[in-house]
Amino acid sequence: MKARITVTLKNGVLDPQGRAIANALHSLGFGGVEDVRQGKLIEVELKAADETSAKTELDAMCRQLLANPVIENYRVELL
Amino acid sequence: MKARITVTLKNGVLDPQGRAIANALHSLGFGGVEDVRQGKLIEVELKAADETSAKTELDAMCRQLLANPVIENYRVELL
Amino acid sequence: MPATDTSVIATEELAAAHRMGAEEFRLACEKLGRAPNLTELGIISVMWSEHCSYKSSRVWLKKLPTTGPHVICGPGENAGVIDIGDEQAIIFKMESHNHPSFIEPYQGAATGVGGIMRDVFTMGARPIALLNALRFGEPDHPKTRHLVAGVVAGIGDYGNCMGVPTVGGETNFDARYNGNILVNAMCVGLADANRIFYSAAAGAGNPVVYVGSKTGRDGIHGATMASAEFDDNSQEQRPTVQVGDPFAEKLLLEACLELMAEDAILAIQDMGAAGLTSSSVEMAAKGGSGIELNLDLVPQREEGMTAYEMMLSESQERMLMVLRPGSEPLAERIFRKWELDFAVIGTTTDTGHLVLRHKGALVADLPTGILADEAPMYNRPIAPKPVPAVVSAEDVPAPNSLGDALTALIGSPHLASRRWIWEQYDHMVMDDTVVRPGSDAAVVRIHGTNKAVALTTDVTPRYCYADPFEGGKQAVAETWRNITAAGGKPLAITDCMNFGNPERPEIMAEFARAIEGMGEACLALEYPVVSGNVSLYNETNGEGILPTPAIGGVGLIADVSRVATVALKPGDDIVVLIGAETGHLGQSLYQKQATGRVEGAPPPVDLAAEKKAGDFVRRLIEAGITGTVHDISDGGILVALAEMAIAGTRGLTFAPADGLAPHAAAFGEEQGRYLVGVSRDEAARVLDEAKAGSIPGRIVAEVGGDAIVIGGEKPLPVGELRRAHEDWFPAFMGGKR
Amino acid sequence: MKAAVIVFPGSNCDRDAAVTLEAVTGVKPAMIWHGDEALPKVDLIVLPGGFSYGDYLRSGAMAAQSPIVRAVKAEAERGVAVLGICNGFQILTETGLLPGALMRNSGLNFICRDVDLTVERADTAFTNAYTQGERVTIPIAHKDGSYFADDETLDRIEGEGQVVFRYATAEGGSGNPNGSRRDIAGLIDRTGRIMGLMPHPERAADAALGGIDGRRLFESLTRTLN
Ligand SMILES: Nc1ncnc2c1ncn2[C@@H]1O[C@H](COP(=O)(O)OP(=O)(O)O)[C@@H](O)[C@H]1O
Ligand SMILES: [Mg+2]
Repeated sequence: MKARITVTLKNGVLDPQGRAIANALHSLGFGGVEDVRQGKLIEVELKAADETSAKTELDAMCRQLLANPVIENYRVELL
Repeated sequence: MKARITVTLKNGVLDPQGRAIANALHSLGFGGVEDVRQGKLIEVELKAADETSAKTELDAMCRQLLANPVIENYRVELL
Repeated sequence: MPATDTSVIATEELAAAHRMGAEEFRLACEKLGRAPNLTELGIISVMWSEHCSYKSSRVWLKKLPTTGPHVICGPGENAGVIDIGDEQAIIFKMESHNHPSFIEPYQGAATGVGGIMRDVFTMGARPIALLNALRFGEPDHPKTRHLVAGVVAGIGDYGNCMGVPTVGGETNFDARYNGNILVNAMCVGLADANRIFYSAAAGAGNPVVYVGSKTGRDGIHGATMASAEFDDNSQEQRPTVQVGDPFAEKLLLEACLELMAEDAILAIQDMGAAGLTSSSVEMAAKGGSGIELNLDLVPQREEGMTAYEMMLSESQERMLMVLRPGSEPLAERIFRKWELDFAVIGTTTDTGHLVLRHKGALVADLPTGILADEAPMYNRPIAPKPVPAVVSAEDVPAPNSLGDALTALIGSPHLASRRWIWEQYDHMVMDDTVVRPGSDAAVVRIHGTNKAVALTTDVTPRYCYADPFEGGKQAVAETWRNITAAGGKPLAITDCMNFGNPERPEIMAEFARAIEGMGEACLALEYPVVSGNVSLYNETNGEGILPTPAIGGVGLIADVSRVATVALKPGDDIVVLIGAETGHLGQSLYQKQATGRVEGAPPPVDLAAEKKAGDFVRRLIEAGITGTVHDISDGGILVALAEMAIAGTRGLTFAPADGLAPHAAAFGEEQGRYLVGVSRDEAARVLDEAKAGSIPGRIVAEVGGDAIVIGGEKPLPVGELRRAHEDWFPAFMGGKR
Repeated sequence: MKAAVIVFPGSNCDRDAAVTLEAVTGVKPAMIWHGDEALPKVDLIVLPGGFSYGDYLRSGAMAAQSPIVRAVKAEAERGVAVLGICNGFQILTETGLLPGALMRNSGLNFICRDVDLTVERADTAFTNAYTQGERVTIPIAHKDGSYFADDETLDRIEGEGQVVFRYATAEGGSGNPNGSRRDIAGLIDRTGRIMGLMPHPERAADAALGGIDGRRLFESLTRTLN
């Protein structure tokens, strides 16, 4: 089974990377860019009995390691 | 308009971060994890006339800055 | 309509939610002549917090010696300032970021480094070195590895990006830090002695300027919950962790230094804890002026921020300045060049009040005196515990083999090489690092000169727990010793006082006694305290940390070609011990290894002997007689010898003292001692001179071969010892231990 | 020899490079701010180490797109020598002036330490004061120094003699610190005018700091470009 996990900064958390990318895009002439936020993408290849147990396991991985709940949100999608 | 850009390492390019995550997950007891690849997620808030021009512009951003074609692939989705 | 933060008048409950007791709340109302509104309560509560007011510690801190011929500015400013001659000054301070680093190790440690650097460059110095004193829980605690990884990466990434070398520090593991790690960061900067910038904003009518990054809702202190009750829009619980942006800080540093070269700044203060609140209050209170701010003009990262949020935000990489009127355009040009925010947000006044306006309304009006000098101060009860009796060497079991015990000690979490840590820190950038991490003190050359500073941080918390007075003395003395061992003349210290809950008399006693011990050492060694920081309430579930008064020392080296390092070098034939041998095993790492416990009184520090021995060793280095010196600390003589052998890849034969049990001679942790590598010819002369000065000394090892030879035991190849010493940390972090 | 050092916001080895250049050549280099319009006429342009524009996104990516680097490119096309150290090397690969890419170290951590290098080419403008095959010690300090190129590119650059420094992995060498493919530590372009390397030669040019093996790189340039 394949899953895609996206980890993003919570609203209000400073995102220096995102801001730097936005600035760089502006100076490259992409004036329409209003905001950029950078996050992480983690693709996991997983052996699991079924979708439900995969989801439970992926969720546990996020909470334990992949995301820091203090500043980050995460989302799990099975592909 | 909101777009989600995902930047992933090309096949054949070693991904030490992904491997480290996989190892960490194993040692946390997630034995079902077979492979992990890490990428970047870039969310862009964009002013654009329409979807086509947004796509063209986002594509240009990726080619010029957001992805390095030597090692990375990218994908653009409008949300 | 949701209640705004000014229409709400504070109550005892609301004060409690701001961690302000009923008594203090009553006092605040009384001083103010009315109940504060919510914004005002927020301001008062942070200014009266332990962190800002030092209310439990001030009565004790006052007892520390803070003056000396080379002190330009002692405690009370952003950092301490000392004179190093040639119209140059060193500005330095150490600060804790313990709690944030436990919650989010990477960002907590990173912003700790960012904060301490701002303290130093606020005063006009370019940071030239960073150090870090770290305490983690026991290695096999499930959180430890994750915390070590995050803290080290956070410190590294921030300092590395700033381009300031991280040259030293210390790292301990102990179960008592399982629930409360300590992350103490020290920054050392170089300034022109005639261009030091202070924070007192005297005079009225001067523009108050905000520079740096925008203000967001970062780290709004423990009161977040309270304020959220009054905010209908708060679906998501706001993060109380600050995120650092080292790139913004690098720009802020360069911009500030550029403006400081002009004659434009009257006063400047970084926004650290309690951001805009403490910076504006402190500037006004110190200058005897008032300050009026229009919060509409504060650069904001988020929409709809309230006055309360802006005043309490701990967004990073910001500064507040009072400029000479008319210099705003010049200043603005410089900050724009560096792509930083710049805004005139208010003026100084002669009212003695902090006055805040927001959206046309007066949102706070507080006399600064209430917030600063008149903040509560406590003389909390103390209950010292008895000092344990001295443990005799016979009561600590001897090992089967001294060599095996040595190998185990040197590969233990306590003594294993910290290379895994310091290789993640750029310790060479700026091209002045003469002695890199891994020796006693790091040595950093003063750019473009032949002078250098020697830098170190030290404290032995287990000694402090057993006897806070001796422990406090020992911490100061150990920094003095490490600087001396590098060839430096110790000049002054900064401290970071990490303790548990001061409301518990036994904890308060630890604090008080440690201060007394530190003070005694400072006086005897002519080594004043010029800056410092207090971190209390390091407790989880009623269990406090070991008392940890971390000391950061700075010394001066007049000639950078006359330094010493621990590595045995080609000309070294003999290792001479300077200092006495009594075989003190109480509180030693050997005792811990042999018995699983540390017990008894810690080794006492004889300050007069300390000074004599140190001054003697320093003269040997200055005279070029030796370039190989190592002080003896954790683990005793045999461990120190092994460290010299490993660093220099040379073997030696150890000669334990006559008349002592061999394990006590090898691993006793008596204080005030050094190992000096010299040629055979010099050895006799050095011993004669020591004798003439009535300083104990003897030959403790002959250098040669590629193993350590201990009596009749099987020789220990230096390569094997090195492996034991170097492997533990990477193996631990790799999950292999 | 007249040199210019480009200063980006976030550069932090600019002063170190300037100090070493002056010590070796006797001439103070021009310090060029990234916002400056034009480059002065010089013989050598140095892209120094550090974290240009914060090095967010990818190391060197933003600098590669900056106007000043476009100007550097133009100068390079006119034959001016360009030396990229650490972040400068990352910028040169990001601009495409040098092939390949520099990725996160295989151990993931930042590494600051002395490494041993083998001099693969001692016949370039940058390295003629060394001898072919010599082993030298120069510090590294980076997080993204793992050199990557696909096999075809690697074969080509090896074939054309573009590999100038390799991490010394053979007997006694300190080894490949970051997982770089084929142990590549430094590269030169086809014209022999543009060089990038991860190690910091400017940190190994003053005996008081431990070693001087990096000094000869600047001596080579002085010899060639004078
Ligand atoms: N967290 C750290 N950061 C940088 N250097 C460290 C750190 N911890 C230890 N070190 C370095 O490792 C060496 C040994 O540390 P330590 O045993 O505390 O020395 P000493 O006993 O001489 O005080 C010193 O050079 C010290 O600076
Ligand atoms: Mg020492």
